[in-house]
Amino acid sequence: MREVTFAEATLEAMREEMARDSRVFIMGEDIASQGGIFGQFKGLADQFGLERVRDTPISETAIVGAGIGAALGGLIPVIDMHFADFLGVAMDEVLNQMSKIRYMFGGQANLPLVLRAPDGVTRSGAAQHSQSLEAIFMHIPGTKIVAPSNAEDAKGLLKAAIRDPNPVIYFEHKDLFRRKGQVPDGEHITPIGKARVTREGDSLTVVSYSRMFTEVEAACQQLGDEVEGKVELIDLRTIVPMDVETILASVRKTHRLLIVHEAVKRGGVGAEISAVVAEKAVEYLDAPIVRIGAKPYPIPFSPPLEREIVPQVDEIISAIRGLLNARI
Amino acid sequence: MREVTFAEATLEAMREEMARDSRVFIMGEDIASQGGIFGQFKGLADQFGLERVRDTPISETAIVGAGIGAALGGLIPVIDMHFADFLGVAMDEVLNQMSKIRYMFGGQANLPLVLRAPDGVTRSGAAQHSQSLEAIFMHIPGTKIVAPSNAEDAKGLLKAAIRDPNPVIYFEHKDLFRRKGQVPDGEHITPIGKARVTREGDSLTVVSYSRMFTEVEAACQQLGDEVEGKVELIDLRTIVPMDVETILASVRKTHRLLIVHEAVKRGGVGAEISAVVAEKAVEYLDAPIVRIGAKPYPIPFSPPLEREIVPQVDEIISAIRGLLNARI
Amino acid sequence: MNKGTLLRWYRTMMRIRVFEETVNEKFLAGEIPGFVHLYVGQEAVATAICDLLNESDYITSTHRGHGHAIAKGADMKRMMAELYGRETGYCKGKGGSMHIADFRIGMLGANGVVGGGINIAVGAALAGKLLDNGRIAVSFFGDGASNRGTFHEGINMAAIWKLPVIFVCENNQWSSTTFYRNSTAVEDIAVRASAYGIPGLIADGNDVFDVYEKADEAVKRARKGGGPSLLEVKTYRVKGHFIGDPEKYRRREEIMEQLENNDPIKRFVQRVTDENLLSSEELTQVDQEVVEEVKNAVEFAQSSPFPDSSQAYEDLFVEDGVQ
Amino acid sequence: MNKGTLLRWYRTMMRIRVFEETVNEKFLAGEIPGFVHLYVGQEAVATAICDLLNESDYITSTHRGHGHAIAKGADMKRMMAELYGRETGYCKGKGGSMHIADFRIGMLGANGVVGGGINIAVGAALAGKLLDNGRIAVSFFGDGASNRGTFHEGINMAAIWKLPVIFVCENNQWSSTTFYRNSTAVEDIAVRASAYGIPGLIADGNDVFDVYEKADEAVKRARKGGGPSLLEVKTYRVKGHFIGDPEKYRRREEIMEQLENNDPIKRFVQRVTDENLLSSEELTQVDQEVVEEVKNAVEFAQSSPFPDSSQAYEDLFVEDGVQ
Ligand SMILES: Cc1ncc(C[n+]2csc(CCOP(=O)(O)OP(=O)(O)O)c2C)c(N)n1
Ligand SMILES: Cc1ncc(C[n+]2csc(CCOP(=O)(O)OP(=O)(O)O)c2C)c(N)n1
Ligand SMILES: [Mg+2]
Ligand SMILES: [Mg+2]
Repeated sequence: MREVTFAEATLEAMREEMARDSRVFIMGEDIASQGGIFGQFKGLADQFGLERVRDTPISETAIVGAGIGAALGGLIPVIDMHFADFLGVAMDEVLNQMSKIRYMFGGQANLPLVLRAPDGVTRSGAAQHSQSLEAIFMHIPGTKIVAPSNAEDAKGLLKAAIRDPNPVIYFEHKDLFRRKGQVPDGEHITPIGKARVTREGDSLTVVSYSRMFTEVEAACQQLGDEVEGKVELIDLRTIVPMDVETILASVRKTHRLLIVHEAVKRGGVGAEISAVVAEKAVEYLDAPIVRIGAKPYPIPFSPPLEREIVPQVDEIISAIRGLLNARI
Repeated sequence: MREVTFAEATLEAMREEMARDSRVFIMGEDIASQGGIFGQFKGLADQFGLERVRDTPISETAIVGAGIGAALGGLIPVIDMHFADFLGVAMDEVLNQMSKIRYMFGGQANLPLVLRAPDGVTRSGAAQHSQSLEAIFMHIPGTKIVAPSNAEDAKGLLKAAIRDPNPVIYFEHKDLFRRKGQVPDGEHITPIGKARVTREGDSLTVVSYSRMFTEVEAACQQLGDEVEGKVELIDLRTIVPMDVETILASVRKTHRLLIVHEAVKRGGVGAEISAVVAEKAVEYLDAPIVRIGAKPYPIPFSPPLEREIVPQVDEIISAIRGLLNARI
Repeated sequence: MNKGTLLRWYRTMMRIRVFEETVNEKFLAGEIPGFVHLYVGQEAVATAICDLLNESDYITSTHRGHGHAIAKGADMKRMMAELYGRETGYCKGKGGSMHIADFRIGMLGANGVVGGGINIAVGAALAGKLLDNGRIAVSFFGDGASNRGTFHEGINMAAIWKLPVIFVCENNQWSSTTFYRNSTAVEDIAVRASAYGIPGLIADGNDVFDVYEKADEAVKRARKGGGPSLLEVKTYRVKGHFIGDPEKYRRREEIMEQLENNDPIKRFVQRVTDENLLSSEELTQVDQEVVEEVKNAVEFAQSSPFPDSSQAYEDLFVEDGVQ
Repeated sequence: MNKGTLLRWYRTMMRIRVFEETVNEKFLAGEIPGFVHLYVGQEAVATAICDLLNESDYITSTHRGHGHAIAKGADMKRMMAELYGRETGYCKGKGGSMHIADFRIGMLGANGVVGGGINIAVGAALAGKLLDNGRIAVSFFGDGASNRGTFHEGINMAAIWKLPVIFVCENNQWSSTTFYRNSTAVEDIAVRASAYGIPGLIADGNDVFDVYEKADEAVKRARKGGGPSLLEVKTYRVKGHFIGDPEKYRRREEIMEQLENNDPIKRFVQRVTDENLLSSEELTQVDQEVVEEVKNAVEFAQSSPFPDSSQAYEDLFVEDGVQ
């Protein structure tokens, strides 16, 4: 094990995969000369050259469209979206091409392609630079979606995504890049589609992912004995395909469910998780299913407003307390 | 009351609103000379001229972007997206401009604008011409969303949308355009945000909207006495803001809930409805909450495949039967 | 041009024409579902350009894609079966007319999104360049598509990267109900090439010889690393936008004039006959073979089974069963 | 140019310069959150162009929008307060640097999406035309933005509809870390005008006189119904892309050269001094007033309260409380 930042962990993944397979290349805006806004591409251009680490024009439809074509032509493109917010610019390419090509052409071609999308709230980025949009893509059949919460999975899931023969959107939270974590030595892959239970308990299941998972951990730490042995904490890691079994097994044991994500609560991933449980395990529930997510407003700029809209540790703490005491 | 088609009902709304307010204009591809693919613009150009009924280039980002600018400049644009599937082309304009402008500029400007988006399955349109995408937009704060199921609401909601000082996405199901229905004489407005209970019952609440609502009605008709007085049927009509009160009141009475939409079940509007109920009324539930929606695949072309992916009346019938007998 | 080439061109044009006329008929007879856009009148374009390509080269196409697929070498049987929604079709019935693809011959798909194929071709050309496998790419698209952002972004990117791709704008003067001059700010779409510092060529799209000559330049340039070209071919859409189009937006005479004096096949026949390049027996033999081929394709489609509903759950991801 | 005009230009340029240098300082002191992009070195562009506009005319701006807002007549106090995230700011703290707008003076907003403002200007111009209120629109955007699809779609649409809009491409040679010739396929972005059959003009963006002259042509054309123009102004971004940019991608000398020989304010002072158009006393007085004004703006911002958390739930829809 070594301690590295989340950004470095993604760099290790890129370096290893680019060295292993010459078809892997990366393109995006401003990634080559300065190593990316979050340092997540540092040194890649020096090591692999400007043909395989390509700076693009500000042309997101061309970047994603060409990524699709490149994948069909035999390459394995990794595409940096700069900010997840700009996925909207290339939405048609994601919605109508990338996610549909394999199916609508009857399985004729594979489309190995990774979209890296730095998302979430950091440094008061305001409405157009702070969004978490995974729920939008969860609703579109044909794309896998992952969202690591720590350096180890950042590396493991990025490697898994690059090796996956299908399109994968890799959401990496901007505020996690500089955080440090242990990463296993040697080859390390986190399987897509497997959640991780990081804390066992018998009274409340908490499902989260990405940065919010670290906030839930912080809440549990603060709650200490109050939650020890009671809260079972699941880091979802993959949004699509979702590890429904792990969630259901936990809820059948704990009888209570809290879901926490940074994305807007309305229509978020939490709604889907809640609905799956209400469909498959409603009889086990001893309390309402509670969701925590951003309130349905654009992310405001000013810190006190942003804190109001985006979930905070306090809100998680009181939801956990409330649920541990709830009974229907 | 008069019997008109759904398409004619929207035409009445356009004619009345354009006559009432000279700021209202409409733009989109191929709407002027032939009256639109579904006849939904017939005669508008003759009546109001080509300045107010504008054919555009195939430039969805410009159409929606300019619509936003026109609204800020004092007009009330109604924009035809041709097919809802092409909302992806203008996604950045919807996601990052239209939905955020009022809030992120601190309420300085109103943005009265209607996006008309013909959606859903019809005539084997296949993967890129058959989608129902309302859930994607429900997750984006800042836009109202409506989806009428019949001629009366088609007219009433379109008029309400045009008069609303906020952006509204108006999803009109392609397969409904030619269907006939009664429309009240004189001024008729359907308020945004109000669901309609069309059938009362004490044992099962069914929530649906758009074309699928008519399929649920067909299912109830086929079930006849089996559901009489038992099934309470709600036509949601507005997706955002959602009439949660009507749904909750009904579920508190019936103790069972079925949600039916044509959009993909995963991450669909049904997930949000289910999650709201599991959060606010879980203690009333006597059965699992069941959702019916498209399976998570692109819509395939061939009729037998399309029927398999998109919900059918049979599936609704057996879900209703199953739920009426279910108990936890 | 030698006789072999001329006969090949004629055969390809006739294969497209007869295929399309047959599709028209079968659609109107209710045998073919979906939205169908015919390539009739534009046969010379796909024919000449695809004749310059190797099987391993790439093309991307549009909603009006049958002609491109046929010219690139697709199997008519599997095309027709796809139109009929049968499991023997190219996409096992999942695609239909707007989504025919044949990846083994570099046909990367028709596309229901106008301008949606342009950047896929750019990417395929990038792959050709990075893998250094000599493959080039051609993107076919319409005059209407030249107003989409994907056109601008894709050509700029291909230009700065000097990618081996040819952008073929088939200016058939209409995009659906809209005359191109009402939606496109320039008379010659080829002038848009100057916005990217690349050659802009114009060809008479109803003259297979002229298309071949101009495309040859662009193909040669692409193959020797000279980067992309924009080739505008002036042609005309003689059929409605889709089968069933009431066509209230244009005068009947405009179409008749084109049918009479500018049909690409008529013009070809005239020329090869006038110049004694091909005999009428040779042409007639091709006609007969093509009619037979299309008839067989229809029979193949009609006698093929519809996919089983369980097949709806296949082909999403490489691993079956994952959703 | 009369003295009043020259003094006005000087004041506007200085107001932008001092505002931006102060923002830089306050950002580095940790008082301003968010991502901030400075307009230093490009002051002549916004100054000259907005001087040709009426208050009721529209502009749309970019992530680098402070200069445009100031030149259009925005109140520095409310701008600074917005940067500080205070409730007295233009957007009540909801926007920050990248989202300053002042709708009462036609400033339709900075924009965090590159190329996101272009079509908003097109639409505002359409409104001006349909409402026949004489208003025109100007869209400011960068060299990088000229590679976005919105540029292409918007200009084409404005051209066919002959809308009163001016597309001002501020070619400051860099888009973030990328030299514009590495991302933009042409040397002169103005040539792209030919793709839309509209005039393409080039101005020396660091010469307020030249920008004014070229923009005047475009504005006159727009006002008399002649339709849009594309005006490329050649300038240079002397600061980092954002405050805090390590700037590893370009040579220090390149910047120094610009600062020394091509600063728009220096060049203006040189000229008006050389030609005896303004005295150094007159200039100094402006300097003092501007410094005072910016100081007041900072004090206003610093002493303004942060918004109350309850305000987070206001301003989404016209009716409060609806979500
Ligand atoms: C992005 C998008 N917008 C609109 C449409 C609807 N549509 C289909 S074909 C067409 C006209 C296309 O015109 P052109 O590009 O000239 O091709 P042609 O039909 O003439 O071959 C339109 C508007 C679409 N499929 N995709
Ligand atoms: C659609 C989109 N893509 C990428 C970005 C990230 N980004 C912000 S500014 C910028 C460079 C813009 O360059 P240019 O248009 O030349 O403007 P300048 O910064 O030089 O004023 C980039 C890539 C963005 N904000 N929006
Ligand atoms: Mg056309
Ligand atoms: Mg720039």
